[in-house]
Amino acid sequence: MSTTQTEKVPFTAKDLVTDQDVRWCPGCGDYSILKQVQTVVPELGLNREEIVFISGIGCSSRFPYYMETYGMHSIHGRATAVASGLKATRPELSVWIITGDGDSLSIGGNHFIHLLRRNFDVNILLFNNEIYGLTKGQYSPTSESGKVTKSTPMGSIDHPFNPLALVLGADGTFVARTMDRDPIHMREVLKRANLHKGSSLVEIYQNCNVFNDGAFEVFTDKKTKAAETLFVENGKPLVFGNDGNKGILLDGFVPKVVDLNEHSINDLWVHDERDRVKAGILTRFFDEVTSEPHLPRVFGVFYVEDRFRYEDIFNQQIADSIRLKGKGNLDKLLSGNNTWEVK
Amino acid sequence: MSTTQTEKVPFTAKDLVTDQDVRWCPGCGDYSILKQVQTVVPELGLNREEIVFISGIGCSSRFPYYMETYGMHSIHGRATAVASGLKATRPELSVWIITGDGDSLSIGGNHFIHLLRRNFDVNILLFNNEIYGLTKGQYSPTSESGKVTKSTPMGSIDHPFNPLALVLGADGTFVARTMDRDPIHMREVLKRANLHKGSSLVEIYQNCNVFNDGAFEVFTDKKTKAAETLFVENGKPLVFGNDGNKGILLDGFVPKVVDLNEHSINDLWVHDERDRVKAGILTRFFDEVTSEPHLPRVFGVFYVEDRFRYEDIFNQQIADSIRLKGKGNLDKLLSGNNTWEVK
Amino acid sequence: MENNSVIATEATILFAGDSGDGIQLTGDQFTTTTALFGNDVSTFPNFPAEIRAPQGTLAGVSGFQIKFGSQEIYTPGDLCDLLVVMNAAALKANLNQLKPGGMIIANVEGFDAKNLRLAKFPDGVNPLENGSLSDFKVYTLEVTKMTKATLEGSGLGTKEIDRTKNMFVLGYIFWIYNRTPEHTIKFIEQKFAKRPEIVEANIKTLKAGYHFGETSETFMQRVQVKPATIEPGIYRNMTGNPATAIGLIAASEKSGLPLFLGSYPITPASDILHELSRHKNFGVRTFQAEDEIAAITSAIGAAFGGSLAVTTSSGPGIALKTEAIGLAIMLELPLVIINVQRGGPSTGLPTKTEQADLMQAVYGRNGEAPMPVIAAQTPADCFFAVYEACRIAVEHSTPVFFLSDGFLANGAEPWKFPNAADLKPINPNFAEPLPEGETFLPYKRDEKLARKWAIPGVKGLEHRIGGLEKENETGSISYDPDNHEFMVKLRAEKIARVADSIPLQTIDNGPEKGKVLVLGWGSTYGAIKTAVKKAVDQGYSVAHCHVRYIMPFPKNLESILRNYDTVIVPEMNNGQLVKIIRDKFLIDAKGISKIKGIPFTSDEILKHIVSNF
Amino acid sequence: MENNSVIATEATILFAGDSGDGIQLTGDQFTTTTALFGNDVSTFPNFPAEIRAPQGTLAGVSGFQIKFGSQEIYTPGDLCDLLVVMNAAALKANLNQLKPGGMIIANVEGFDAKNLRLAKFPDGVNPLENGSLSDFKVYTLEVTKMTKATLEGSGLGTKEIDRTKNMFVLGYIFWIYNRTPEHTIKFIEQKFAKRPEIVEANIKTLKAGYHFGETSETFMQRVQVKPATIEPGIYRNMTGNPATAIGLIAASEKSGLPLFLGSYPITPASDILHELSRHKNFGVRTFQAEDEIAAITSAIGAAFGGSLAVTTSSGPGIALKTEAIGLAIMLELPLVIINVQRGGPSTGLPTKTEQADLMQAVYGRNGEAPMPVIAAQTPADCFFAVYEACRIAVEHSTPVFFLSDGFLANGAEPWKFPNAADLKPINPNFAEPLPEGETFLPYKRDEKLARKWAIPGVKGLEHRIGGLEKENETGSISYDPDNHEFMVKLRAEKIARVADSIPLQTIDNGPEKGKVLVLGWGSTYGAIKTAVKKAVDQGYSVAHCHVRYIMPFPKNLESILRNYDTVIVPEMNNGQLVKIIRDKFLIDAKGISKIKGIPFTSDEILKHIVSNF
Ligand SMILES: Cc1ncc(C[n+]2csc(CCOP(=O)(O)OP(=O)(O)O)c2C)c(N)n1
Ligand SMILES: Cc1ncc(C[n+]2csc(CCOP(=O)(O)OP(=O)(O)O)c2C)c(N)n1
Ligand code: SF4
Ligand code: SF4
Ligand SMILES: [Mg+2]
Ligand SMILES: [Mg+2]
Repeated sequence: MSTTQTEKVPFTAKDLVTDQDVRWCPGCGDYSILKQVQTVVPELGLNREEIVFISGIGCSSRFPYYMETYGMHSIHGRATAVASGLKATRPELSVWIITGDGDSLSIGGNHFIHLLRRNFDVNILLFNNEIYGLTKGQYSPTSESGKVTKSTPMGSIDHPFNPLALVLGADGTFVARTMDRDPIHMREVLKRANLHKGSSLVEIYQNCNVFNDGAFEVFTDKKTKAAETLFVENGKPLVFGNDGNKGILLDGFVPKVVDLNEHSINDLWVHDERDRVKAGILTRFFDEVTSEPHLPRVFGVFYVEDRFRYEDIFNQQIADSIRLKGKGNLDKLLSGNNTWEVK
Repeated sequence: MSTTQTEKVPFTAKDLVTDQDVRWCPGCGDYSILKQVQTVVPELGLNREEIVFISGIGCSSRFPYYMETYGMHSIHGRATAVASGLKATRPELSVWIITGDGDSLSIGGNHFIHLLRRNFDVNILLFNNEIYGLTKGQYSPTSESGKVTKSTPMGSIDHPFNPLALVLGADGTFVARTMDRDPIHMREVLKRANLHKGSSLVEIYQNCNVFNDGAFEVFTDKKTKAAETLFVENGKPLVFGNDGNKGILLDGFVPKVVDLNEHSINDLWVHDERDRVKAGILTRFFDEVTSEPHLPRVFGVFYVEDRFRYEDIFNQQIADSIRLKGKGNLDKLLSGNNTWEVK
Repeated sequence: MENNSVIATEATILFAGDSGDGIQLTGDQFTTTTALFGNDVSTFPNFPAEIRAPQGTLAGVSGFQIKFGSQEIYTPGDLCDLLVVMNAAALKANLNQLKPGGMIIANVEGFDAKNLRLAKFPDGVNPLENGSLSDFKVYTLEVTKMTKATLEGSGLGTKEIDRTKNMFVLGYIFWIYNRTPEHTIKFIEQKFAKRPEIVEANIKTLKAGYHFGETSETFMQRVQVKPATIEPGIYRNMTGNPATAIGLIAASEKSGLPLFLGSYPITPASDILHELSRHKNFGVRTFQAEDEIAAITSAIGAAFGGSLAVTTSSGPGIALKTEAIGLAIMLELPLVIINVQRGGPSTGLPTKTEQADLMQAVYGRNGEAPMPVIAAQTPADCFFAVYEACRIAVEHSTPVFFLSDGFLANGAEPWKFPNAADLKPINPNFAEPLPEGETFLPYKRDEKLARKWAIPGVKGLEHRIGGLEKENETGSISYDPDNHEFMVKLRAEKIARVADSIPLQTIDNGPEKGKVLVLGWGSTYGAIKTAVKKAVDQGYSVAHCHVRYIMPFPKNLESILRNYDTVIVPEMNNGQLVKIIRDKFLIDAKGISKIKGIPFTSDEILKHIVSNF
Repeated sequence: MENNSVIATEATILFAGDSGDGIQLTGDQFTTTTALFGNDVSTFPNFPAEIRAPQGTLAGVSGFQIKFGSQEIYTPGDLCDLLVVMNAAALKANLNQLKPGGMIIANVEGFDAKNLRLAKFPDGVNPLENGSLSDFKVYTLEVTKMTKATLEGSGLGTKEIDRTKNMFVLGYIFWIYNRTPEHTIKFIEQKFAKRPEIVEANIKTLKAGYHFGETSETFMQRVQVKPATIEPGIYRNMTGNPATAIGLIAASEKSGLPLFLGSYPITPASDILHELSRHKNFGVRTFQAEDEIAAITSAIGAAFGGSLAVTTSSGPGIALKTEAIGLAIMLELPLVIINVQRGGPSTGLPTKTEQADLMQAVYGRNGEAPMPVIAAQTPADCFFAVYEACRIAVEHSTPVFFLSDGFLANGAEPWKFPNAADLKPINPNFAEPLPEGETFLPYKRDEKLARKWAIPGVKGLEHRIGGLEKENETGSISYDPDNHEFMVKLRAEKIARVADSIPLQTIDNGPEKGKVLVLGWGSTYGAIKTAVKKAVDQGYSVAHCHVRYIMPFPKNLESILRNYDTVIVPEMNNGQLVKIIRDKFLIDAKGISKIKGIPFTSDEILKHIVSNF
């Protein structure tokens, strides 16, 4: 059965809408993500049938049902492993993994880090709402410690993961962060993720307005966004703040917020997507907003690295083996090298 | 049943030997580790009955059978989780986790990173032989890519984990490396690990002389050891090489090997165990020994951080709750707040 | 008042509306009020599967069923007499739960064009108007309008006013069933103590609903259900999941063992974790693990350390624990594994109930890995059943499966709770320090074949355990062929001997010998009990036997089964207990299946009983 | 030569020594030689549990058993006629495998003080000298000394000389059984082609052993086992795990589906991974996953993408796959799950064999989750059985369990391998692109109730699947109660209909009606077959029926069972198939258990048969 389709048939965001009612809570940040993905996907030069969305379990993981492509709503935490098997065997497909902070970092943590080190060419959209949404509000591995939830009436005890630091520690090759409330930025980041030849991890801050409302409000609210967020771009100095009045410079290995009225923009740290050490420092911009002075939260593409993709060598070995040994002959395999005849 | 024992009864390494025959292959690096642990443990000021060794499955995980303490040989990959439950409920015990590179980084990767972020006060000895020993020689998540093993006749495809980088990414609070063939160093590192109040991760390079012989030979062999290894000590400059003729300095964020005949020792990078960024750079000293010039492999304590321990707050909440609400009264719990009488 | 009322021995109401309509609270209030009045009562909520599905949609419908009576009530699960619906979707989703000729009270404002569209009625079709409900008695109310009118000038915003509209309905239903709103008034006063304007508004609306009944000229037939003759005593309302949580705490207190729960959230088991996490002053330690494997293995670690260790989950989560359960069996440590069953297979129907994990509990592990299996039969019985699970785990040094299900977990009933002092003692089997020079034998056994619990910290009992086959008594690793067979049989015999410490099976209802025996387990208890009572009343030779201990069975179960010509086994699965019975006793027991995510009604079972005559 | 020999119809030799002694190679060479000579033969290696336990210890003993005959041989598992031991530990560990009156050939140098101590004989006790072996015929050899003498002046070091000593023994055994060393000489020449001095040394030692027999004045009784009348054809020797691997490749080739294996190493299944990874030129893709869950879920991903997807494991690893198997059942994708069973429970006895995972395969999942279960019965049969598993998975759109065990995995037998062209076709059930405007219904079914396989890349077949309950045909999420029951029964019926595509059950041996039926499954085949043959020869009314298809059973199984007064079911577990039989057919079948990590001998089964008369 041949499934390769070379001719490209354009389609629109509307063609990606399925016949299923979208069943997230009204106001959920997931709606915006769905919208941006449906907007971006038609622009990627793919045919609809070449695209597969694979998710685990969680509110976020309902996503594939709303995309008129191939899709699988698998089991909790395993989307990454399912996608690995699919991408390994069908490298020509465009594979997208949809996962939540619980799905990918709690139960699915192991497959997540293994996928990253193997560098399958997939796009992972990690909907981080810092809560378990579907099970109605327990803390997640990204919830801040001390958080009071259904399962932690006296506050959670867990020190949370820093997801992007973990991704770098697992040798991820594309590391980015965006937010549900900034559609333009999200679309840009999604496009970059898709271009990257390897595992692209996009953490998306997503508001769960029912169980963790406002978790990212300081970053998304117009009133505070400029002062609390830093949007990095490759080759550009780290400038942020109202009217871009602030910047970040490196004092040795320590990032410092400076006032651009007092400091020259030329002294600032210039973002270099290829520098893993500096990307590591950016992932650690996690100050409490209440402390003064404090570092802004970083958005954009932190880090990009070129590394061989698992599926390329996986399939290359097959080709090499056929070249070296000839295409397998079943009768020869059945007989083996040591036979005898009984007459 | 009271189990607290305050009076300390001294014991010796010999008291730690069990009646079980040690069943590793003759020549296996595991023997040296057992020896060093049996040597160090009596020096820690603990009673034997306060000590618990918990392992998963693998050659290395046979370890608890050879320690005359409490112990559990659990299931593959889960020693970290078993230990979490034990330490959470019995914080006064000294809990040691014995695990292999497959046990902790392959099947057990998730519990491993979660234990680290929670920072239970346990000591994890990761016997890294870069192979699956017990199942007779398949590549592991730390095997170099391209490795030919039973399951990878054309070479493995996986890009390996950098275990210590992963540990830092998971917010580990004590990160160290030592080797089977350097007993003195191993004992020092083990003692430091034991002192740390939090999860202490000690990666031990361990030779599997049957399935991966010589994997660490350049680091352990007297002929090459000095030139290929760097033993870091807090506050000391990074010096290594035959007669300490070489050093490492930082050129911006990039480590460089320099000849101390040409450079002053004062220019060298001075090790600071409390600097996570620099510790991160040290974990990335992973050059091929064949490339020239190349960085040496690092041994010693890379990083130490003080952070609250899970079990402390876990048990504090119990105490706080009793203080606030009074010790639970079962009859009150049974009746609840809304009762009625039927006469 | 009662003069206008018909007298009924029981009544069933189903409240249904949007998840935002306050249906659960309405149901709870009616339940407590009628229980305080003296009725026996049984309830079951029906949550929407979606977190918060869009308003007005079928997916967003929330329901609460209550059955109450002047006689004993065993199940909320039958068809209802009165269906109260706040919108069109609620009607559509629940009409099949209404008895023929039953009554519908509908909020007409929930049947406007938008709501009808959301409920997927065809364009222009309004069921309240097109005669499709002619088999039922339909009453309509303009709830929103009347609530607004009631609170005019209260100074509250539209949203806040809207939120009180369930009180109007509740008041009206109180009037119909001759119940006073007093208890609810007290409840409102407590709940909103900090916002007096909200207290006032709610009480006003509640009373308005009640008075609407009195003053309006509806031809509504009021109903009176007299107090039941219930065993005297002090009662509380009890839901299955909290009952399970409290049962665990009670076992912890009575055994003197600190309670440890390792759990990962999953519907419908999460509430046990939530409940237990609120009782830290009992020394309860709850650990929300990274997954189900860590949940159970952390519990195994805690058990090794001397805690009463428990893990809770459902469906897919229980499946993930399979390997570690095997380890616990080999370690012979006490451990309680709680499965609040839901619809399967795979993710299945997470919010629906089912009993399809029995074979998994009994047989679903690699190797010969027997363990006790205990099933609760009513919401409050979760307390006793899980208490027994703990007792067996601790005293017989074994992991124990405790089976509940979604129906028990969320269903509720009045409970004549016990005194702490009256609970069976639980005696941990601790190993004592040995005389100098003696070697500790970790796998030496007592007469129950249980091994001793030697916990770290005790001098002289240092020992190692693990998942490899062990030598008898010493617990050392052994590959000896005869030892393996010996140990497999020993572990099996140990579980078989649990039968010595459990009560003999009794007949719940009906003759000791007869034509038909209805054999049940788990949450079908109420429906079977009701059905068998009816059948016995109608003169059929039928009895009801309900097994709580499934592995091992009570010793006399076989002789009981042999006292009847026919054994039928209703289960909310495709036939599981029936397989075990047939295998064990070679009795031609017949299964009755209902696999719909919803409980049997007693009439369904009654029909099956009767078909055997 | 033959003149001095007794003629035997069969003979069983057990070679045993230290893992470093080259026992496996010795066994392999004897096997091939005697198979080439024309005997039927069956072999089984017995590896030490430890990686490389210290030399000379009991834990380090490695064994290789071979049974060969001039009649058909079905099992290597019986007691042996000749026990060849290289050291004291080998004797101690294997003496219970020797027939009363059997022969022992012992290397005396392996019985020095050190070796005796390592084998844990009491101080001063040497079994060769203390008369404890008086029930057996004991012959001693000084193997090391004679090997050294043979290679004096060869220029080889002591270590290298020592490594050839197994050749001396092999040569001697060839002489005893009247086999020529030719084949082995060729083998040595090939294997060490690059080191002529080693070739020469080995051949010299081999011949020395042979000539030692001829020239020495031992009173050794030589034995001649004549060629068997075997079905004519071309044969090869076949071991279970490679047979499984090759069966999978054959299914891939015949179906046109690329093979994907997701696996995590585990004893005794790893060799299937190893073998498959060597056949990349068949397009075989092997993925060593991070754990068993990733192994099976990656296979599910590959199945979704159109591969013939397989996952292999054992014991604890299979347990971990439980949740994902449920998903595969819900997705209704083809998937083959291979369980090479080992001793349990938990980690159990990793290197020993057992059949104790049958109930788990049939019932061990949450929810109603039926799937086909197929069991291989001999090493070579692994090929056909796994091929069938693939066919059923692909054509019936379902995951399938394939059960092998440690005994089959490592056992070997001559195999008259098939031609590729003669293998049953396997027809994937691909969905074809639809005419413009038609909607694809992913859960629409064919007459087998299989759904179509719509793989990504095909335009117009875009669809979503998942683990939640699905609406019939559309596959959309459905919480509808009636739909759920319908789907549960539909999935069950789909599996039941597999019975339409499998062969009817046959009687392997014995009368079609009679007194006793021995019903077996899996690797007990050879032992039962041998036992029943003997019993029939002795005039007993007994037959042998061996089920390969356990879920569903062949349609005529029940009627076969009813043709006998008694059904006995020997299993290497505590009674599992027997439970299913009793439940399904209400036949009072009796289990016979052996749970020792080692196979039944035919005599053990024969005794049970006879005890029924
Ligand atoms: C094996 C298993 N364990 C637990 C669950 C219950 N469960 C479903 S989703 C979820 C967590 C959801 O959190 P997240 O991944 O952050 O997704 P969100 O709902 O927040 O988008 C849990 C615990 C399950 N479905 N399967
Ligand atoms: C659930 C499960 N899967 C697989 C195995 C088989 N197994 C045992 S140890 C092991 C890997 C051992 O490697 P490592 O952890 O590096 O330990 P080493 O033997 O090298 O010390 C594997 C795959 C098992 N016992 N249990
Ligand atoms: S619970 Fe939270 S994450 Fe889930 S759908 Fe609702 S708002 Fe979104
Ligand atoms: S296989 Fe390797 S790691 Fe295992 S005991 Fe032998 S030498 Fe050590
Ligand atoms: Mg979340
Ligand atoms: Mg290893």
